[in-house]
Amino acid sequence: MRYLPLTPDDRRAMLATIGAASIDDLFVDVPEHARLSGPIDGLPNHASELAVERHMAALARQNVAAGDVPFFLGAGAYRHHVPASVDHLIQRGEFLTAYTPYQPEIAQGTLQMLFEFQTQVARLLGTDVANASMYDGSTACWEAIVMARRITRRGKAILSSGLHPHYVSVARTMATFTGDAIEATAPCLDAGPDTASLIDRIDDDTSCVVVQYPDILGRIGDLSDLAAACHAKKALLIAVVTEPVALGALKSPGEMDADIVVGEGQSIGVGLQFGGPYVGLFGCKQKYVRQMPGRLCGETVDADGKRGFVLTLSTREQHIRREKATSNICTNSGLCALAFSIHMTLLGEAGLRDLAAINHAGAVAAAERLARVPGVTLVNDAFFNEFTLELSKEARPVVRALADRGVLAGVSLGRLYPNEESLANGLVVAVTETTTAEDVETFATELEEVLA
Amino acid sequence: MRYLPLTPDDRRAMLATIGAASIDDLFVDVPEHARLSGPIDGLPNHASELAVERHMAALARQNVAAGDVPFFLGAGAYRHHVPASVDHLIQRGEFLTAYTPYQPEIAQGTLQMLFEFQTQVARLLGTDVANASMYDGSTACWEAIVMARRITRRGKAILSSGLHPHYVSVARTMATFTGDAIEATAPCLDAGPDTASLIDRIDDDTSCVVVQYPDILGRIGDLSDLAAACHAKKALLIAVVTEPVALGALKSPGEMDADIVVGEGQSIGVGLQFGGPYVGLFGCKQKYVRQMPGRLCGETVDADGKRGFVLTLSTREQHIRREKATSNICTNSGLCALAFSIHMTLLGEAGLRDLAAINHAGAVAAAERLARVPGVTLVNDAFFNEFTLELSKEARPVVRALADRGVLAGVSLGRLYPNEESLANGLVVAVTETTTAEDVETFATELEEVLA
Amino acid sequence: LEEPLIFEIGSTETTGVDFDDSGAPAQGHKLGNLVRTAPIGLPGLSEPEAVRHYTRLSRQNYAIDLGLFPLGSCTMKHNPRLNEKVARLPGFADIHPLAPVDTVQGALGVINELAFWLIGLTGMYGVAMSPKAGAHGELCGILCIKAALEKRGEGHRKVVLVPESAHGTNPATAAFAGFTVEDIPATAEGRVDLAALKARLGQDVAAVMITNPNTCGLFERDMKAISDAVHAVGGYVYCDGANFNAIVGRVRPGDLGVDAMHINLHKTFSTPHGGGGPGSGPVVLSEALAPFGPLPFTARYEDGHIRLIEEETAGEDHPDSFGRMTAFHGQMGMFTRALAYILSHGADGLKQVAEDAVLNANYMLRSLDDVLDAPFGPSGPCMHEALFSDEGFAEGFTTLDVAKALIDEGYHPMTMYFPLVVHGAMLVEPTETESKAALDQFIGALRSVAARAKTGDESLKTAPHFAPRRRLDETLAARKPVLVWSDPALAQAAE
Amino acid sequence: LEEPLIFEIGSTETTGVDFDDSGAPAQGHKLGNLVRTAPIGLPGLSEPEAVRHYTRLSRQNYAIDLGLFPLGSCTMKHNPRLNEKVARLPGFADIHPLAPVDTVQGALGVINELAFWLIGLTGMYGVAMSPKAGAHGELCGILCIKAALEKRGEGHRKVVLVPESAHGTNPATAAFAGFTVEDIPATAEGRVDLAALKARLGQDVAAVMITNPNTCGLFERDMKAISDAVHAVGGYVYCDGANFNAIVGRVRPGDLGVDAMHINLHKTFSTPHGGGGPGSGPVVLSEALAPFGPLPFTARYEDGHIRLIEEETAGEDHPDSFGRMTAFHGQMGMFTRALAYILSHGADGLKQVAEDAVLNANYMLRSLDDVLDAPFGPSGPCMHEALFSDEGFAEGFTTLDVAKALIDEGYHPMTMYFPLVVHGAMLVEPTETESKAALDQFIGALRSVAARAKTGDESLKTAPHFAPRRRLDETLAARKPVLVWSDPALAQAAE
Repeated sequence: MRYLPLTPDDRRAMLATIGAASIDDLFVDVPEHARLSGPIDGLPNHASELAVERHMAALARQNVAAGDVPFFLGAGAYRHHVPASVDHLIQRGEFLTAYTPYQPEIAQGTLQMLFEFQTQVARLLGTDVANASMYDGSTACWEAIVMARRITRRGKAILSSGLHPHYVSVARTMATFTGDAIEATAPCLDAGPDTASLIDRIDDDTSCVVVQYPDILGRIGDLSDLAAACHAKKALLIAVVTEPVALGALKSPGEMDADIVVGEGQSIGVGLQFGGPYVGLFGCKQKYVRQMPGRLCGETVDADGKRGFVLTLSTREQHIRREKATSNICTNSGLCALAFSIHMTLLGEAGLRDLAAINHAGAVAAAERLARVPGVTLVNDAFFNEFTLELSKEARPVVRALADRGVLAGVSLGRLYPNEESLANGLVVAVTETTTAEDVETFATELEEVLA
Repeated sequence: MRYLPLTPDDRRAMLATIGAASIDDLFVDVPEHARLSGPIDGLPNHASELAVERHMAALARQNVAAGDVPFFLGAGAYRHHVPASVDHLIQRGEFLTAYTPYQPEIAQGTLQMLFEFQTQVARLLGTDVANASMYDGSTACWEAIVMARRITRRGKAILSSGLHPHYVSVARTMATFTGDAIEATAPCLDAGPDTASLIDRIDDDTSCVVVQYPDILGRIGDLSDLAAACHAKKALLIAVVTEPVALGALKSPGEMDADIVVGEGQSIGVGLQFGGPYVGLFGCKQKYVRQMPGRLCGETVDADGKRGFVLTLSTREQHIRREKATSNICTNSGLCALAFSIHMTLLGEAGLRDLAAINHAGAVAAAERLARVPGVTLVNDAFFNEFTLELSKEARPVVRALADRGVLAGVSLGRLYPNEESLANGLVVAVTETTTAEDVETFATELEEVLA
Repeated sequence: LEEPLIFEIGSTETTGVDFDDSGAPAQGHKLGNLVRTAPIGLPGLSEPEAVRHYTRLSRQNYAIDLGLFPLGSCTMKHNPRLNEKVARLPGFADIHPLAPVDTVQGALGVINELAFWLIGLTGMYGVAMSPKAGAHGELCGILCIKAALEKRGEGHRKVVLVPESAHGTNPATAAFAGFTVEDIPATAEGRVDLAALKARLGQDVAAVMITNPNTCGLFERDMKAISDAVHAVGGYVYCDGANFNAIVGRVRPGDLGVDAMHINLHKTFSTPHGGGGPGSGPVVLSEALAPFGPLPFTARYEDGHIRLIEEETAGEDHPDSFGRMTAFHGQMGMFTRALAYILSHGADGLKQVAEDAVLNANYMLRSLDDVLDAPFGPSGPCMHEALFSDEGFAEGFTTLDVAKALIDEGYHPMTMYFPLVVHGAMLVEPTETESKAALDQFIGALRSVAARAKTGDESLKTAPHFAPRRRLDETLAARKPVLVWSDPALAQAAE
Repeated sequence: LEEPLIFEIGSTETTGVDFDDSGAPAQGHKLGNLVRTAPIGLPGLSEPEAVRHYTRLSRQNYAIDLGLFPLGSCTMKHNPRLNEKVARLPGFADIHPLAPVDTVQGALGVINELAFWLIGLTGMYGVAMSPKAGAHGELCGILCIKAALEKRGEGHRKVVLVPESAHGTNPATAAFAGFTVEDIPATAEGRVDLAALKARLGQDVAAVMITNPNTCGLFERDMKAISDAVHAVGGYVYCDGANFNAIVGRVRPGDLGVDAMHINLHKTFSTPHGGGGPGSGPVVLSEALAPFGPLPFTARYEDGHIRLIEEETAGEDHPDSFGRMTAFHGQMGMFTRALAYILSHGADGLKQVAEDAVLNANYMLRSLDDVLDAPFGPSGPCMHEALFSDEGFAEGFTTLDVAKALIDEGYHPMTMYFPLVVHGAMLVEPTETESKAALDQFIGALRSVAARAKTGDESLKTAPHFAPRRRLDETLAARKPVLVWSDPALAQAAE
């Protein structure tokens, strides 16, 4: 067995040292009725690397890889080009096969990277501080709501109708059990976000307002007034960014005085991966740092006075606090954070701005082209790299028909909001630097035929 | 430009330090007429990683990857499964981006690996010593002929008709310039190799006999009598192994008293790669070690008495000896040698024997199945994982017809020996652990149709 | 050589990524009045500089690829490279979670096939695949229990019983879900006190959460009796599956009456730790709890086609689901790796995994129990990890000193001060992927350090001496947290 | 920690590779009487052990990924990871050299496209792609010259002129091909002495071999005059292209009258060195020499289809070819990498490559020429490498001492004792992929070591002190070569 180094001779010698007659003797504490004598029935035995690779490759071939077709899906997960060096570096055994850096003397590589990551994230989001990453954007969003409750000691969260419905769903699920009140509605196909309505609804019971930027329909709105309205009622503004590339072109939520900014970092370095693993970004104002969930890496010095890094403020965490912890989380998304950080370092500010500019320009061109297709109306006033089209037909079957024609055309609002008739004709379309002009033209041509 | 760290500011500051007004000042020694002012006409400018990857991937897709079809090509390059860990390890920057280990204090990783490689190769080939690798099997073969000339001070090499025709061609080419005599003929479709004929032809002018084992038609013959006959005339026996996996099942040439054994190591760890880079194996008897070409790694001690490794006997090499060097070679195939060594370490003796047994069993089964196709005759008496079929039709168009049907059916002798009418119907078929029973059945079925 | 921070070597004008000029036509924007004007402060490096920076950083880490990593309860085993390779196939790595279901049948096939194995290996009824990590899986299991209780109209059950040796996540999870946590005491030999448990059971108990094998490295002999007793009073049994690797292929938790158990794919099925995640924590469920599992959910229909159950179809196929725990399908990238690992081993190989893990741990226990106190050693064999205490160390010498001294011997330390039930606990888990030679070398090192702790060798107190850093001041870090870099020049100017 | 040899830790019974049982039916063999019976002696390791062994070994190497690698004439530049990725696409990595030509059009396309660039960048007429490395390429070029001479009936020309500063491969190659090698002297400023060369030219001269830029890091100003003079007497000009990276995109050797030049793809086009190969040495040829280039040869036909010229078609399309130099098409894996590198840079980027390489070298030269003797410094700017000598070191202190002391400063040493024309030569080539900050740090280190060499700091003589090994005894290794491992137990028993 290629992963098991012990030889039969080793096993015999070790049993002798232990003083056991057989392996079974070591499982003596397992009650008779629960012991299985042979391998479990119905499950196959071991296989060669060649056979496993063949099997997995056959499964992989049953999927349509985004790179093989014109591809326009977004809605919370974006296809970007990740430099080859990112994947090379994260596969170095010293990163890939290291544990959580609980022994900082021999984990400075991971720790320094996390410190750099935290700084990059805080600067990108416009917050004072950031943590060492969360599972993904949706769980980060929920943790932010819980954090707002801890800070404000209030139990009602108002969620923008532009917040990703899966994020809303996660919040609802969790709130069912914790007893929080979650106010959320489905969006309307308006040209702009629901800022005014949110401002109207903030009251003295409100712990936080959660707003996505750009929102699920790709719309973008100024958060400054909303922040002021929240603060007037002593509620927090939580901003959610599902496309961090947007912040290369747009003002950051932190600049507009959001208290907590969370995000899905998948766009930078991580890739699509059918939804995971991704990397949750989490930043907030300095004054709330001790209420943050998740791991934090901090700077310190060693016994010789040299700069070094450690995990810190772990008294918030479950392995110390047990039932009094700020969260039950005990992993971050370390390797994805590394991928994010390397990609961001390769981009740098200049590269991120260029990347954002190319995404936006491509989206503008695509929106204009698609809006010329008969039966298609562009919903958005403003957008970054994603926009919503209203079609003359229900969008779900259109998406399926286009998939049959080899175009992955976007995300239908019918899939995201199955019970909202008014959204059934909506289609969310994302355009990135990986989208070519030919892709857009193919999409437009095929769409015209399908809508005809 | 992503690979160039200097910024415009850096360049200005550095020119100032140098005392030059512009970059052009540094190219002052280039005569005016040879200076190009702008980028070269007709050549495109730089491209993004995304664009380059797309372009290369489009080219790659124009090729039929062996793994995607039933595949039976061999004739000097074999498709084997290489464990994923091999490719992972050779990509570690410390191996991939290191130079030739001329500074042994900071190159022990490469040097110890080469020492291990040499030992593995010597044991596999059955020789006393081995070098740190050559370009490939064909150049190793030629270097062995030159080495035999140096040792015997004779100028005639007798090449078996079973030696790979490309190896013969390389030897002929080089001999044209060096003045050696090369005796070589094309093979006949006999059941066994040409040992007896070779023995007859050895004379007092013969520097060496070169014999391939198994030979180009997959035939295998005992080398002991041939070695004795060579030694009786004070000539050397050079054995060539193009499929090292065979030595997991077959006696080694060294055991049968060959003086020099060379080989193509591509089967172990390296992969097909359209013919290169590959890795030449080169072993010989201890008494000829100082006449060996190529790099050698040797054991020694450091100033503290610790075991260490260095490149040694470099007084044979061109950078010291200039025109008196044993060869003009100044690279080995280091990274391929590493891949070979890692794969061989993963196999170990037990794994290599199993691998050889599986290859052989698969080939036996395939030969029996294919020989049942009407119009097909098996040429070989004995073989390892490769055998020759005589078809009822010319093989080249058959191979093309089968390729059109999605079967890469083997190497036609007509391609290897375009001028030998008698071989035109010959087809060399290789079977490895990557060949499935379904592949063989598909091949047989399609072959039957094409021959009908 | 010290490696500077990217903020100290990079510049906001430098980039390691090029774009094609054609990509950015100079036309009007659609960003409204939100165009970013202020600088962001993100330094860039060219590719050569970046590769060097991260390569150098990596070399300051210890890792499984460098040596034995005896962290008890963390299960640092070899990460096969095949798994990394298959996870990167474009058909897995480059597909969107919201792609039309017909275009991702292979991905759903992976989820389904892994689910088949997890159910088969645990003898359970169903599995929730989407939890993002072990702790998230615990939450999933507890939420299933809560949903089941509410469906039964027994939402009043508010107590979750947790053994004192449990992972800290167990009480944290229960508390997060609104339960009251009560401890269950342990017996002298390190197991749950069945009598005490039974005495506490009643109509207010929602569940017990038990780790089996437990955090002392022992199998809970009375597991079935515990389950029966809990079920008898209407409660559910949550099993923390962190240590499933010790029994995989040999014991099915379903046979012991477990209702829910999360499986850390990295521990039992070898997905890489990655310096702290990403994890993946699927939760196997009993027939009683399966209907409440979260969305999305996959099921194979009779025609072999795999269908994804999301909100729109849940009402029909999965009406009692408690809802979504995360945005998408879970850790797909970990599923492909875990499946490749499982297929590589098969049922026979996984059984061997458990056996070798237990054999290695017992070998460690018996090779060291003459120099280190093994509090539960007399109780019999351990499972996959060996527990020692600081009993017998010289005055003032601690488990921490032993741990830091091991660094100087070239090893990552074992888990320290956990479980809490043992003073100065040292929990050593070699895993099945260590050779006997590697174990012997580690045993030699630990014996030598233990001897120094017993004789009071002062040099232990200042270890490590040969690591990239000496002992780090964690108090300073926590007292005045510096979590982001700020330019010292700017900071100085501001003063 | 010392890493043992695989022979010391592996066993012939252990394997890190599994096979499927179905693969090996127990039937009769067809191996005649040649079944291997004797043991081979190949140790195996499980995958975890193997990964650890090679990972640990790798960490004893210095590499470009770890720091500046200032080896003059070796051109250690950054190796982009994109190139590694594309070379591994199955469409390139998993195709057979003898596959039907219609099934490998993309591979032939790569060869053709790279050939197009090499011809365009050098201003030459044709290119032989198959040479396996630079030295093999030299041989190819010289064989073309020999073939051309023989075709002209001038096989009597037996002299090849080589400057004394040439790479050792140049005379070795010429000698191997049966020529007599004669030195050409250098001028005081480090270039070929044109007058002396002209004086030696005659009807016996087959060719001159010149490295340009030369091994002193200087451009041969008189290159065109040399070519004209050689051509005037009926000889050919071979240019060693090892240093083409200094002028790529700015100067075309074809414009200077060169007839043949090999290009080390790893030096100019960044394919990885890999600890000593594989290399790749395509040879660009003038119109006069192209007809003699080796097989296989590729050509694009007017319909865009690329055809491979092998033995069977050479008579028609390439009748004067001197034949095959290697079994297959050359280093395809290096072609894909080099092409990706070339396309990434483009004509503008490659020009920048040359400029930055030259700028970095001159910056190095002028930042160090106050502490190190730069024999040709006064002649003007250098090209891509800066040459220093040991002039001014304290009595008994050598270039070797400086080199070994640089190891303790965290650097790989520069090239030592080459070129031979300068006493105690130190040839420093930073390449274009180093940042100014990296150069400044290295300059600081070298300044400090140079100062110690001048003052005679004895600690230099025993450097390195902080490397994995101290100075190694090379004499011992050569006197009694131990090239393979033998079991000390067996060796002792045999005595």
